[in-house]
Amino acid sequence: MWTDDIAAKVAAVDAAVWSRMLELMVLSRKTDERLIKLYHQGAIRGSVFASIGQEAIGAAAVLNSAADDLFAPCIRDLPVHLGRGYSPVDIFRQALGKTAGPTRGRDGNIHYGNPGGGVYAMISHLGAMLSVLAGGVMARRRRREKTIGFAFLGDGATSTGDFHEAMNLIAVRDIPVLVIIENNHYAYSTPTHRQYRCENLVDRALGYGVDGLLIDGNNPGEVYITMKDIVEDIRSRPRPFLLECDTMRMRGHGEHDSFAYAVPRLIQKYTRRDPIRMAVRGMKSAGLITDEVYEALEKRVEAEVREASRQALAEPGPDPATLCDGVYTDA
Amino acid sequence: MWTDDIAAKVAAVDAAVWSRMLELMVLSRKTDERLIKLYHQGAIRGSVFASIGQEAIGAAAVLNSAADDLFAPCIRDLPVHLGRGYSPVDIFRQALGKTAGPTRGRDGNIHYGNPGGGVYAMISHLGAMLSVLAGGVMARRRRREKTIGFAFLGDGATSTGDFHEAMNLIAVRDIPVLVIIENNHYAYSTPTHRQYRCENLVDRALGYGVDGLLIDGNNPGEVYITMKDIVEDIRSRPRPFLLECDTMRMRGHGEHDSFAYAVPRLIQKYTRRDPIRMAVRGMKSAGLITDEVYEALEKRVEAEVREASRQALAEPGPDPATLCDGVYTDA
Amino acid sequence: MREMTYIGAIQAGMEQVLREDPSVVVFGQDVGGFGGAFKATEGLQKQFGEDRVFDTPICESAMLGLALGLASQGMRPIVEMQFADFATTAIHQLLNNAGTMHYRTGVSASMTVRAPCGGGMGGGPFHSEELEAIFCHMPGIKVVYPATSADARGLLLAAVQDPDPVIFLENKYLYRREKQLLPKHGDPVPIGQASVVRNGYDACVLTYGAMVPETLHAASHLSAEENYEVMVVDLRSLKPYDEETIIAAVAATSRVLIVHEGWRTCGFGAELAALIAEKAFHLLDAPVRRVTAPDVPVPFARELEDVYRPHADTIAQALIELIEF
Amino acid sequence: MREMTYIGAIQAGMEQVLREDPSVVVFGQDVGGFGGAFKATEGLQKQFGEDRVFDTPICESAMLGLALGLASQGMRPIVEMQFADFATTAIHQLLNNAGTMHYRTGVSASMTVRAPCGGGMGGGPFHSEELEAIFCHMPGIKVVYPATSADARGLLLAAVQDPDPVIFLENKYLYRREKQLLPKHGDPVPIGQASVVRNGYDACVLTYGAMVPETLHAASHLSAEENYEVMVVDLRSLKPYDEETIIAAVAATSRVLIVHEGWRTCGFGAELAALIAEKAFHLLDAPVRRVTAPDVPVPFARELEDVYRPHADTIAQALIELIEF
Ligand SMILES: Cc1ncc(C[n+]2csc(CCOP(=O)(O)OP(=O)(O)O)c2C)c(N)n1
Ligand SMILES: Cc1ncc(C[n+]2csc(CCOP(=O)(O)OP(=O)(O)O)c2C)c(N)n1
Ligand SMILES: [Mg+2]
Ligand SMILES: [Mg+2]
Repeated sequence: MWTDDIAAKVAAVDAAVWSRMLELMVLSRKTDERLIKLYHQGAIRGSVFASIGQEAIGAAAVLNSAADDLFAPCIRDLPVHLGRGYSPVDIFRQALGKTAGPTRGRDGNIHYGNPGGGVYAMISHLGAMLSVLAGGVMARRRRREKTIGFAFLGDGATSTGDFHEAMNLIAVRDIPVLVIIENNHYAYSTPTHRQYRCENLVDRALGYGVDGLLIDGNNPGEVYITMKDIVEDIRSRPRPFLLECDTMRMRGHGEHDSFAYAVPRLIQKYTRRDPIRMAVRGMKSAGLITDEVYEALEKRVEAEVREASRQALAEPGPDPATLCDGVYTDA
Repeated sequence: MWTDDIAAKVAAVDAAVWSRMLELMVLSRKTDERLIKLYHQGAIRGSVFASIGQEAIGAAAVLNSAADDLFAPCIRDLPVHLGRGYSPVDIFRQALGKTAGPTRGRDGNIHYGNPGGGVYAMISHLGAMLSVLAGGVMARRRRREKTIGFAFLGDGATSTGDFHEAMNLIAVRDIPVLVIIENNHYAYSTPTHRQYRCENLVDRALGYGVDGLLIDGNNPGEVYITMKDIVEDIRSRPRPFLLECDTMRMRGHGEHDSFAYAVPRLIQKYTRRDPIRMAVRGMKSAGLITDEVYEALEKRVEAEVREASRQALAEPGPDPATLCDGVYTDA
Repeated sequence: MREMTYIGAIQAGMEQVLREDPSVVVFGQDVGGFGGAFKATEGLQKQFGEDRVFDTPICESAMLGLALGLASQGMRPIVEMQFADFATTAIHQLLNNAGTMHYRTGVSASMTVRAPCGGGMGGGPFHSEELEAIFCHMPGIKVVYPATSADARGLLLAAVQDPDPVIFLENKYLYRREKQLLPKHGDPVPIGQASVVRNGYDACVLTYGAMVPETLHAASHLSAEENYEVMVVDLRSLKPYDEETIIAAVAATSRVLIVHEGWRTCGFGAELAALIAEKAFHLLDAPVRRVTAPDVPVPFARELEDVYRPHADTIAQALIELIEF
Repeated sequence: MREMTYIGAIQAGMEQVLREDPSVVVFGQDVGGFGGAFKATEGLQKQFGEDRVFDTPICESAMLGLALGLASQGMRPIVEMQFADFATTAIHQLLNNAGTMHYRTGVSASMTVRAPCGGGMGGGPFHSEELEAIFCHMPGIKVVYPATSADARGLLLAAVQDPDPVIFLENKYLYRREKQLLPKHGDPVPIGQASVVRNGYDACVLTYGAMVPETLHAASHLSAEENYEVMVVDLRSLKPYDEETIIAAVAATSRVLIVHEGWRTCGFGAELAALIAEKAFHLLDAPVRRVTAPDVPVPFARELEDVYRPHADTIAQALIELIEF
């Protein structure tokens, strides 16, 4: 059902969607590149975890979502944050631990969300957010009916007990969550063949009694159009859906990681299949963009991102006197 | 591979196996019946959790096991305990909390094992023992090569994160464990359609990249012969196997439970398919037993069990002064 | 007024909040048609429907995550652990997820986790645990532990109203042993307030849960037999605990005994002793003593469990030693 | 002799036991070819093969269960939690499974759980936790927490030799900051023995982990600036803890400060204060004070983490108040 004639459907994606998707991916990429630079300059504590190479997935999800939908992004979903209400300056504030940032300096790197944009802040414990998202969706549907959830997990996260418990629970209770596995070949240093023994992770769908599909996660058109069909379907006939996206982590686990274990062949393959490149190629062949327009977009975004990082860097960090505020609601 | 011509294979099971299996099932049944009586007489604290109706599964596993194999029985596996070194008096000691019992009064009901017989003592937390068993098998195979593991879980236990983590781990590491799901239609009061949404639990095998099979768990011949094939296979080519056995819990979750939620049709169906009845029927038609011989067996076992319970009842409970002994190995 | 058992009061509290507040849902293993392993939710699904009171598979982590998600969107979930012991499979959902949500993101999570705990009935090592010390160590989490029917209902109402995650510890030994005449409609008992359940001046006992009635027995016995008058403080809330009442009890008696049913090392009693050693040191005339379970898995056999759990007589004995120190 | 960092000493300890004892295996996430998130296992897989040093999927519960199963059959597994924080997904495998096995079945489980903990480097709420109070509450489990390279190696050797489950807490802040000249071959440091790392008579500090060097700084400062001589006790083992050395320190100084990096309420310091309030009450000249982290998720930003963690100056300040009390 999902595989037939993707090409024709992709061709039918309209120009506005294409350009929003491209813009979101470029914004994410440039923001990541800036974060990496800041990290290597010593401005960021801890580490930086980039979404580079995986942008099509988060971007397509955002473009297929409604305002009331809920998201549980994971490590590599910067496009979700940027597409659901945050601008680069918020991302830099988060990474730099600034007071005005999403977690007000209380947490760093990828551990943030945007309640106003329906985005949960992940905790590190992989798999733990899927059931939280499910509860959020359940709550909203009691009031507004049409909310669905978008959950993101890496290949490694599927090994956790939490992934399983939540998958089974949402299947039993027909909670409409699009569970997106971003299979990027590695969990930290661990390649997928040491992470699981099944052929593809989508093979797990059957065991939960849910529908599933494996797609090319680096092909923005395919990701967009597949999600579009699924989203319409589960919004009207509520139930989970397991979508495995083949992709590749193009950097170390975090910027502290030399990535020495990476198989060069994989890097080469996915460099050629870079989602932004693929989008530009597709748009060019459809006459939707020119090299000049793309370069102008890149420049504009780069400038915006540079300015945002400058702004965030200049902002104050949290006041130490606030350390104990807000552990509880009234305190 | 496992399904072809089971009937012929069952017919080929030899007389000695049949009678050992029958004896083990009857011994388990009579021990359970006695435990139930003791509970309702107020002699047993807590509750009693019967294996009645599911005896074929544990019995067949025991008869297919080698001395060095390891077991992780769960709630309804009295035949495993009785087949791997314990006699009814040990079971009564356990239920009554006697010093000479398997846990010396420190734990009750089903929470016991027999290290000498390769049987782990389960903890209550469902699913937690599968990885423990896997570690045991891994350790033994480093020394003696041929050990395999037999793990038992209820339908409800498959919903736990622990089940998933351990399944995935043993699949990745090719640890030879026969994972037996005793699908007895209920987890406490919860019917299977509120426990999982897949068609059959064996559908999960694919997602772990392991072989799986669904069989009639109340047909002793089928269970025995299927396990025989699997055991030979995974012993020589080490890897896990997921075997779902369709069966029925014929009593409440524990004897404290009125079982009012039970669907009468299910009880009727599985009463007709009682594994002991089926064994006797099969043996009779094969000329391996007569009504008289069977009745004599029942009588003998009943007497043995009654005597065992009397003996256990007369024994002393633990000395309160030993409360703190053995929390650590040297203390 | 009607007589309510401790568990009946918990049930009545849930009935009341389900009736009065549409944002309340109740879920857990077997809590629906079956009414829960201990029958605390009996009849609730029938009354409020499968939408409000529902069964889950066996998945403590997903259950707690679901509750957090519901709470994050303004619902007020009550989730039942079949036994507190099983919450140990999902400590991260409490400690790391629920406990940090408001601090990190400013989103409140008003959720109540009911956790049946305690021993005395042969539950053995996995159905008798007292885990309050672990729960109280978690920033962002509140913990209450009633000892009477009135407090059971009142603290449940307060927990559900509270904007933050509350772990509601309920003692299985008290379920049908504790009874009180209570009005039909319950009022919340404020979280964070201890209750002085007996007055005295020779010593005070700080305790909670099933040890409250044991301690009261010990105190009456000492009054009758030894002419010692012992103050008994039922803490009711463990986090936050009622520092003021505790210090006042120490000031009034100068001798403190701490009694609980959980393990000794790093148990909740240690926190109380530390508080007193720091803030009420000058008020003390004798060492602060703890009567607790030993550091041993909860044993099954009556012979063992009887000595494992503190009893009126062990408490009385400790009090005599303390008073005569 | 060669200089070893704290993490180098842990690595050397593992190398030694892998070499000397064929029953030792090491496993965890990314511990194989990659050498672990902190490089503690670097080179070990190459040296000892995939059979002895191997990666697992992300499954803390199954990892701990696997270790228990291996241990139950006489192996001596060392399992690495990538961060101690993630052990919270599998507390039942420690508390209920490993901790009760010997008591219930008579089978020893000699397993070592390495758990990197502590903050100070911007790890934030989920990569900086100090969970020793939770671990020490578990019957049947031992807990050690070295502060020096020598103790890191020695306690690791002891943990691996110990017949029971040992949680080996290793402090990330000390990984590359602590260094010592050590002989090539290590000897075990007995579990249960504290170490007096500085002598003094005006007060004593009971501490462990990353707070040992902080306290030593504070003590030198007070000696130089205030003429106060403070005894510093590095506990090293938290369960069992060294009651004798602790009481002796109280006897020698009459003033006690407890310092740790973990949360205050129901933290490990509470147990120490309770011990002293009970057994050394008559030796005290001042209240027992605790300097700890507040009950707050570990914050990320330097501005916050710097005030969250106790430091030499906060410790010195508390000591002055205590001594001048
Ligand atoms: C329960 C748990 N265990 C361990 C970790 C440490 N950890 C953080 S990210 C990571 C690898 C994640 O791999 P994957 O899920 O594939 O996501 P990716 O980084 O590839 O996007 C690990 C092991 C964790 N976060 N949670
Ligand atoms: C993690 C966990 N949660 C809850 C329980 C409480 N509990 C004990 S048995 C049981 C039902 C088990 O059902 P199933 O696995 O199907 O086994 P059966 O009793 O049917 O043999 C439950 C919920 C438990 N033991 N462990
Ligand atoms: Mg990955
Ligand atoms: Mg069942």
